[in-house]
Amino acid sequence: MEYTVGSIAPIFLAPVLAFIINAFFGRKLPRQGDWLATLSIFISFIFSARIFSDFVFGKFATDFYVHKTFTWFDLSHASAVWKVDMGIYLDNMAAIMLLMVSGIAFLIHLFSTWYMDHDEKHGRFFVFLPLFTSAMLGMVLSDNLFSLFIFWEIMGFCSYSLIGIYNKKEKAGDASLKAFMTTRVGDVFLLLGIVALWMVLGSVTYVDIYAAIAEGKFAGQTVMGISFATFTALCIFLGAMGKSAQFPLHVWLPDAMMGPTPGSALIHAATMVTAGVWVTLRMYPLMVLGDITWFIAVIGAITAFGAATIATVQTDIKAVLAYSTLSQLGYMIMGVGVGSYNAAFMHVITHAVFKACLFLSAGSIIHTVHEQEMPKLGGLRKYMPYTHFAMMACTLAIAGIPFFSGFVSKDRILGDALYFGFMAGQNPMLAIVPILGFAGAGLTAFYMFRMMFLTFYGENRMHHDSHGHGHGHKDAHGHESHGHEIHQEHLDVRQNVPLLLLSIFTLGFWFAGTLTGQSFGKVFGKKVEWFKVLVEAPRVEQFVGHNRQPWGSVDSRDKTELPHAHYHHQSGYAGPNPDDHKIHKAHTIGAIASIIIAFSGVFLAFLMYIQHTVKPWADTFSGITTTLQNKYYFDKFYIDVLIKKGLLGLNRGLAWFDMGVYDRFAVDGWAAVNRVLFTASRWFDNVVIDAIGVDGTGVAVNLFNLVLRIVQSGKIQFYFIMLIMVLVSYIWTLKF
Amino acid sequence: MMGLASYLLISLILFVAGLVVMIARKNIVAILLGIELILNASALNFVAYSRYVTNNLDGHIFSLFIIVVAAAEAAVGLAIVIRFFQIKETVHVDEATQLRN
Amino acid sequence: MFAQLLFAMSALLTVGGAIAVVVTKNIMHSCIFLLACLIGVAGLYATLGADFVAVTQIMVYVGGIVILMLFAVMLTGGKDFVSRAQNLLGLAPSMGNKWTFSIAILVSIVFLLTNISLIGNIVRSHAPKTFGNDYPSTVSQIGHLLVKDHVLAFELSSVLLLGALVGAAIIARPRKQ
Amino acid sequence: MTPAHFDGLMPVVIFMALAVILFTGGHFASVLLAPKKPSHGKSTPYECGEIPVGSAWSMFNVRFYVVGLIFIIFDVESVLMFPVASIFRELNDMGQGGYALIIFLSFISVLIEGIAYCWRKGDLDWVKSFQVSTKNNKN
Amino acid sequence: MNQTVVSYLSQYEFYDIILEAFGNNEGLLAFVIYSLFAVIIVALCATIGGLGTYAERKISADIQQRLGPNRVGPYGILQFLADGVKMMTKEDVMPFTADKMLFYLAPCLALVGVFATLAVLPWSSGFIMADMNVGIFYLIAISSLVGVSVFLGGYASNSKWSMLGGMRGASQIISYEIPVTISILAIVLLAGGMSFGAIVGHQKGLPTNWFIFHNPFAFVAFFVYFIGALAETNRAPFDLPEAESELVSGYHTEYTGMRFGFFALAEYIEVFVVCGVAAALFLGGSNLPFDISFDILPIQLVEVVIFMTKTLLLYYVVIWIRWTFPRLRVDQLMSICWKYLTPIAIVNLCGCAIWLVVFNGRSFAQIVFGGHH
Repeated sequence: MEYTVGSIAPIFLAPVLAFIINAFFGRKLPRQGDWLATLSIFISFIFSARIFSDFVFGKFATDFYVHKTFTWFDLSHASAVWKVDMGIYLDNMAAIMLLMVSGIAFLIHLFSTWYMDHDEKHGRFFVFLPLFTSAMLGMVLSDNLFSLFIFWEIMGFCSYSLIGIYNKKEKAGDASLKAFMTTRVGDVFLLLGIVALWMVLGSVTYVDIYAAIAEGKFAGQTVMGISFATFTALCIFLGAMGKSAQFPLHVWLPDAMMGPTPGSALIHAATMVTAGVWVTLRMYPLMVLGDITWFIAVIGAITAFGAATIATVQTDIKAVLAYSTLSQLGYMIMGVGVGSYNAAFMHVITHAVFKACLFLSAGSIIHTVHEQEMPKLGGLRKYMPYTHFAMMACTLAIAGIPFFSGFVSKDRILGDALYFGFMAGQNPMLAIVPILGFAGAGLTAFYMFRMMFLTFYGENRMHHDSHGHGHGHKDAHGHESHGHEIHQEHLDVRQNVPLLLLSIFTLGFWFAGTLTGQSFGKVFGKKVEWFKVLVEAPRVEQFVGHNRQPWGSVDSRDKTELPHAHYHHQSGYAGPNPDDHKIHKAHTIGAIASIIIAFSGVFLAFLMYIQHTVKPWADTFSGITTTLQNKYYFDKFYIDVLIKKGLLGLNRGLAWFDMGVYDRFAVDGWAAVNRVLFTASRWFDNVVIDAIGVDGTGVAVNLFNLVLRIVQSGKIQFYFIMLIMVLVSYIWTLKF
Repeated sequence: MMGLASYLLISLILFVAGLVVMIARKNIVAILLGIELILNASALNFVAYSRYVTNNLDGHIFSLFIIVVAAAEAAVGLAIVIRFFQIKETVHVDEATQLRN
Repeated sequence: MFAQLLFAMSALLTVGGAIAVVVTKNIMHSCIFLLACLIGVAGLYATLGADFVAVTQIMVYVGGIVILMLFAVMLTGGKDFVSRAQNLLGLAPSMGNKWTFSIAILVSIVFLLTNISLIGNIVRSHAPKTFGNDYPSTVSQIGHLLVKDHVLAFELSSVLLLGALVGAAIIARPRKQ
Repeated sequence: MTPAHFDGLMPVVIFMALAVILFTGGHFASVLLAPKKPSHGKSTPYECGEIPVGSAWSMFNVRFYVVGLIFIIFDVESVLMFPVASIFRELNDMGQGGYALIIFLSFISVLIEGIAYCWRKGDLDWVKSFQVSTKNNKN
Repeated sequence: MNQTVVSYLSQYEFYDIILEAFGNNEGLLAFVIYSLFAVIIVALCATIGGLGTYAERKISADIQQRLGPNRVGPYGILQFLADGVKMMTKEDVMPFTADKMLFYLAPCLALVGVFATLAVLPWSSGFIMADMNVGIFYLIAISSLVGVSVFLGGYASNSKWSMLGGMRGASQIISYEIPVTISILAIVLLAGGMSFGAIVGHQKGLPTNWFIFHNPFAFVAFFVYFIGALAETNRAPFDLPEAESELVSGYHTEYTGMRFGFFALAEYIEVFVVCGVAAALFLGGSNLPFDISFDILPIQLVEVVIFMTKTLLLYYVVIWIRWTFPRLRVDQLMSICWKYLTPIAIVNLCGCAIWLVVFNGRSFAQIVFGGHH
């Protein structure tokens, strides 16, 4: 393996080049330069494939890595070292990730050239798409948290632009703003964590952090009373939560489908949302050291289950997929939390494949029939056989049906979760993690098949609808009922080939080497679980006293030459005190349970939406349904309560008070809060309002207002005074 | 009389004068005057350190670029003030509340 | 002797100008005092041996910024001359009142005390070195620095100025009524 | 012998002082010699015999500002060009003429861009806004 | 700081003798010498300024086939003295609406700005008050005080004519500063220094060594400079700020007596200074038009005469132009500056830089006749 920068950098630079050319000259190019973007991603893919083959088809070694650095700037003066290195860090995980990102991005680009054809935003779309991909590739390549953060923010900006690409639509604008602002909350914490690490370690390079963990540099350091490792791990995980749309910060992701569907596919599948999981995986030793893995697991489990419940009542096909993304991200995060490092990363990859395929299929449907409300679809199987095939394969995968990739990865996570929750001797409260996980798995199977059945099976409800209300003007044109006739789908290279290619890789065989991923069903006689072998949590001791390879040098180390190179196999579980026997037991139980649960979910969906023998639960439990349709009122809570009533209200609070609108504030504001509490929990309503409500809360909020109103005065001179005061206090802290 | 301390003191006085102008005045043009004073204070510091501490000309370069930036800042700032006046018919800084809510 | 005299005059002009800027009520006079102050700073640069920076100070500030500010005052001050008949001091209320001034003075006293102690520290810790009494020409050295070490900043500053020009021209351009 | 550095600045100060002295002296002389018979009419601003209406400190055309703006940008650019220009010959003699030329011309090219932009956008046309009004008046 | 008049004189023996007399106090002696020369120069310039008014009237009379002033003294040559006395004894009127402080300050500022430029004017290779490293740059910078003073003069009067004149004047002065500065940059480029000593020293020898003949670009740059300088000093045909047929008298409408006199004096001296700068930058300055290898005191006087001759010839041209060309409109003024002079000046600058690199610093004449390098 002879690596120079020249063999790695094009992965990142080719899309950037395409971005620059498209940004400035895109309008002048034929087809507005979409072929250029696609070509650039293909170049990335070729280079990634080369790296992948080097890493994977070389000898199995888990701890081989390529790390090239150059000095970005050096402000060292005498004894004070102030130097920032940038570089490339490549290991097995990065190699797999690169191949996944570039491959899926290439297929999405290819699909987009069909999907965005004759769209008014065609050119602009192909400006941001390669930049987005390049940022993700750069993030995967980067060797430190600092450059990771830079690419992270570029991705944030690109997602903002892609979601709001139809900037004439107000909803799209709102959604993009929401995505941007919500992820910003997490990013602040991420930056805080990075700065904290920098302050203590003087470096944010992964290998330095690993080495510091191994050398025990974190021991005894505290920040604000809590241990430093916990603090930084928590900050970084909060950043990951924003990007990966975990439970309290998840609200942006469902709205992110406002953009074109291929853009959603890229955001949801291959790039942006996996960034959070990626940083959590990279910083896994820190998470373990900071002892927040249980927190990660709980957050993941809550997200996995909560999003799955919401997905069961959504009617928009893209919304179902969006919530399923949320749910699957929850599984990934849960997997990291329960110590299933390998399986969590595997789920990133498998999920990327089938979710990309699902979104592209949805795009294919939407583009063909111009309808995305599932109750208005149905019976599309006859018209769109290829799409149906691809989507069915992916649905089987995501539902966790054996022989498909989703089963392999999710089953391992659930098995580890089972161990984590019941057998590892942890806090019994943590049993909620596997319970929520399994419940979510069942729901996943249910809602995915609900979507399939509503969309592709049954009778075509589109014509009925148009017959119903379009009767008047239909006569003039006869057959043109709704302005658009469903055409029989033909095999189109750009439309169907990406779908079919992706659907091939939904088979679990590609990832596990066996049919099911479990030991029963060996195909080649011996287990070739390359994935399990290659990816494992970084062993921090390896990085003590590591030496860096200078930028531009040829790295001709062979894996066999490495002192650490050995066939290393360990269980998926990397948490504390693994007990192999118990783990094995947990996995067996988990596999059986998840198969049963998945099939029962599918069967339920079949009964409800094909046979119609069971009344859909949506009608039975209307109270819960309302709650679910309103997504647990999170959006309402954030926008109405936190932002409108809270943030803006705080500004004007005292003015209201003065003008005697105290009553109005209390009644209206509290009513808004009420509506949330009311519907979320009906039995709760008559008890609290009069007692605590009007007076107590109002006064408390107003007191808080008083502070915030002063701070948020909007007067520049006041801000300037604050600036000077901060400067003065900074000087004092410097002095003493 | 001529030493590092006296230059630092003069630049401090300049800075404080700019500070007072910036905080006390409500006329946006006057606030820009204050900014110029503050920029000059910092530039003076750079040159003084360059003469008395480092003995190279990097401080000169720095203050040169401070002057350049000050010019650009004044040009854009005053353009904004003029436009603001055309819209609001005042240059009172507290009237600039369009973006407040 | 002359050096001391020059320094004293410049310092006087600087400090006096700065204080006058603070206490003047008339914005036009403030601008003129600022001019005096800036010329004083140029004199201080000259006493520090920074001849090029000194002249640049005069060139940019006196020839450019102050005139631009005078223009801006004229473009914003004289409107509505019926109600503010004969008196640009109609602007006087917006030049601050006792409240803003007392806040400002409070803040500046805090800042002043902090910084005086800081300057004390600096002077104590960095015993100022004097590097001989020769004042070589700075122009060619600055030129070499601009072309060699700081060439990127040099080129980028032109881009910055272009940006400022375009931006300010767009903002200030007369609109079609 | 070489003079001390500040002696070179002495003439500047002396000339400035001379200007002030001359001004004060001339003023003083005129105070001594000139008659003083103030009257309201005399100290009214001259407007060709009309009684002035309103203050002269009124709003001006914003074009004055735009001109000032273009000026200050070019002024600052020329300031930055001075030291480079003054070592240009030296660099050329050192054999770095090509490098210096590239640096210098790329700097100037941005300057040219600025003037081209202003030209294109009509900021250099003084009477653009007037032409419309005069046309309207005639019709 | 390359050279001053003191350092020039100090190479002669009599300097040491005088130094003895001053008790070896170099600073004091320098002060005395500088003051002496400064007073001489100011007196000279004031006389030239005064004579300028006389010359202007006489030349205009010549051009218009009139007699001009001929009563006071022989050929009316003492007319300027009479004018001076008249100004001094005029009543000092100030509009009651005026801004008093600025009304006093404006002419003073003009005077300071113009006088300060005299400090670097190269009268001869030795008699140069202060040959700063940043000489020509300093001259451009400090003369921008005049622009401020014009604006303030117009503003402080609070008269509509004055205000209009002041605004126009200020914007005209700053506008034309750009082509002037860029033309000067071309010369700085060719001379490889900003001090007048270096610039003038570069043009030693035959007139073919003058910078105006150095290359075609420099030749054009001279005219750009000269036109720009005319406009910067508010001379006809660029005298819009004081266009008597439109603005009565422009920014000094309300000024009477001595203060008006100072404005006028500053203006005339400034014309002299820009002519001197043109002579020094483009026309060889105080160099004798042939090579001379020895340096004695009388040579300096000859050099002063040469410099004055060149300057006064240019001064004559200025007056000649005034009585030949009609006045421009404001829009023509601006378009000449921004659409003609500035682009031409930039092209000249680029051309000079390229010439310098391509022909390795040799002038046109050296290329054609094969001179030494």
